Amino acid sequence: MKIQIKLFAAARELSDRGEIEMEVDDGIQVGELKIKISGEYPKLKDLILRSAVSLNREFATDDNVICEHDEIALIPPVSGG
Amino acid sequence: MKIQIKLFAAARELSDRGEIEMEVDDGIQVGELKIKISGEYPKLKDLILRSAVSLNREFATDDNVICEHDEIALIPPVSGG
Amino acid sequence: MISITNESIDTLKVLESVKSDLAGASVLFVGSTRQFTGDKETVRLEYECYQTMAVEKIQQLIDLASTKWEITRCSVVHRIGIVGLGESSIAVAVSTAHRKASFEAAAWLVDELKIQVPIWKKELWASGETEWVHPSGTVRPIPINFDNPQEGS
Amino acid sequence: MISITNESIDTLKVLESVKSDLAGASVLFVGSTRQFTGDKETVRLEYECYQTMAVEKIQQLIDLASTKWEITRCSVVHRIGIVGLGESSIAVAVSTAHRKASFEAAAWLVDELKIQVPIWKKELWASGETEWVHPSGTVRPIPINFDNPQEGS
Repeated sequence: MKIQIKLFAAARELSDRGEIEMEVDDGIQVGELKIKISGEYPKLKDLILRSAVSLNREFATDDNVICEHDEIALIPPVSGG
Repeated sequence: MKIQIKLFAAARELSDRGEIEMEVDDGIQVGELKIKISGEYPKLKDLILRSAVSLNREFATDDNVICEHDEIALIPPVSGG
Repeated sequence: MISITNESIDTLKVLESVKSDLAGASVLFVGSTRQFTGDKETVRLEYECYQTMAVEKIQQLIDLASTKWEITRCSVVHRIGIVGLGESSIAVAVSTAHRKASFEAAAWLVDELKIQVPIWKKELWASGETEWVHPSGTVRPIPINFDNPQEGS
Repeated sequence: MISITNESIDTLKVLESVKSDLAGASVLFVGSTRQFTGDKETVRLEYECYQTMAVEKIQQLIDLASTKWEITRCSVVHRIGIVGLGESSIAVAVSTAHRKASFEAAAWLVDELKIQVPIWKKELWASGETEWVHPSGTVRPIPINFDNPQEGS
């Protein structure tokens, strides 16, 4: 299936884009996705190690399974306030 | 010596005046003054038991000696804020 | 800024009085007349103060707070006279480099002000009764031996 | 009121949004751009956010705070885009019946917001360098098992 992953802040700047698209296997888990992004976008690797992933605007754990129309984002450590 | 004592809040209302004047012995201490006021103004007695006295805008203890031109006030428990 | 005033409190002005490029955090506390205390209803409050002593005591509290926290700026304004429902009786603003200190210092100042500063509140209840609020216990003089200063953080 | 805005924050409006006759205490926290961090000088900040998730997360935090304290009203406003020196990036206001709860809830909301809400800050240093601020540690998801509610007081 084809998925889009939103990128913000340092992730957006390092990859020079606000969203990336990827072809992944059905049933892929969040942890596997992180590894896959790191492989295809080596510049993001260090940051991904410290980042969370959100599914449908809720923080996900590495064993959460991604579904086709999930809204997916990479969430670097936040620094609001 | 003759001294004036400022009264506030409930003390002012109970005695119906903002200041009282008293003739006291030289060297009178704060604790002695409280007893003397209670004697002359019985309506203030209960409140005086729970009140402080200030000398020159600073809280005094019962053994502080009152001097002739001290600014004296009876300070009921405060409730600002 | 320290002020005791008969006028309604301009809370924005109090907040802006502590602004500084050196401060990353400002906390403004506003106390206002609450309608209900348990099942008793308040119509309005009336405050009275011993003005000169109150101003000196507030300054002492700010000085003492400044030994406990690294305060950039600090303002205390207390209204006296009649204060209607929802109106503000007190505003305390503190700015500091980091937020923890501004929360702690503002809360401490309000707590101490309610113990140390000669200002008195009279309730007018909906029943028509009036009551000078005299919390239990006696007035506690300001401690002369300062606590060990805490680090502002 | 929850708002994420490109405009400068109207702090008075945030404070007034929590006014209520049921509240005796309001605490307003304002975070603003500080000039110095140690000996490093900031020229300006720039904030970016994941808008829809940020609003949902702030609402969750307010809901959670409302289980811990008896909150009368609560507002959170965060500015995004460029925020110059001394300008406000965040305003959090909480009103409660009694003051302790308003201080605690406001401090807790700011603490948690800085951990849970997808907003990011980029420093422009006087040296000309820019830096996305990524505090050590990873993003911590919001706890699903609520703590034992504390009494608002």
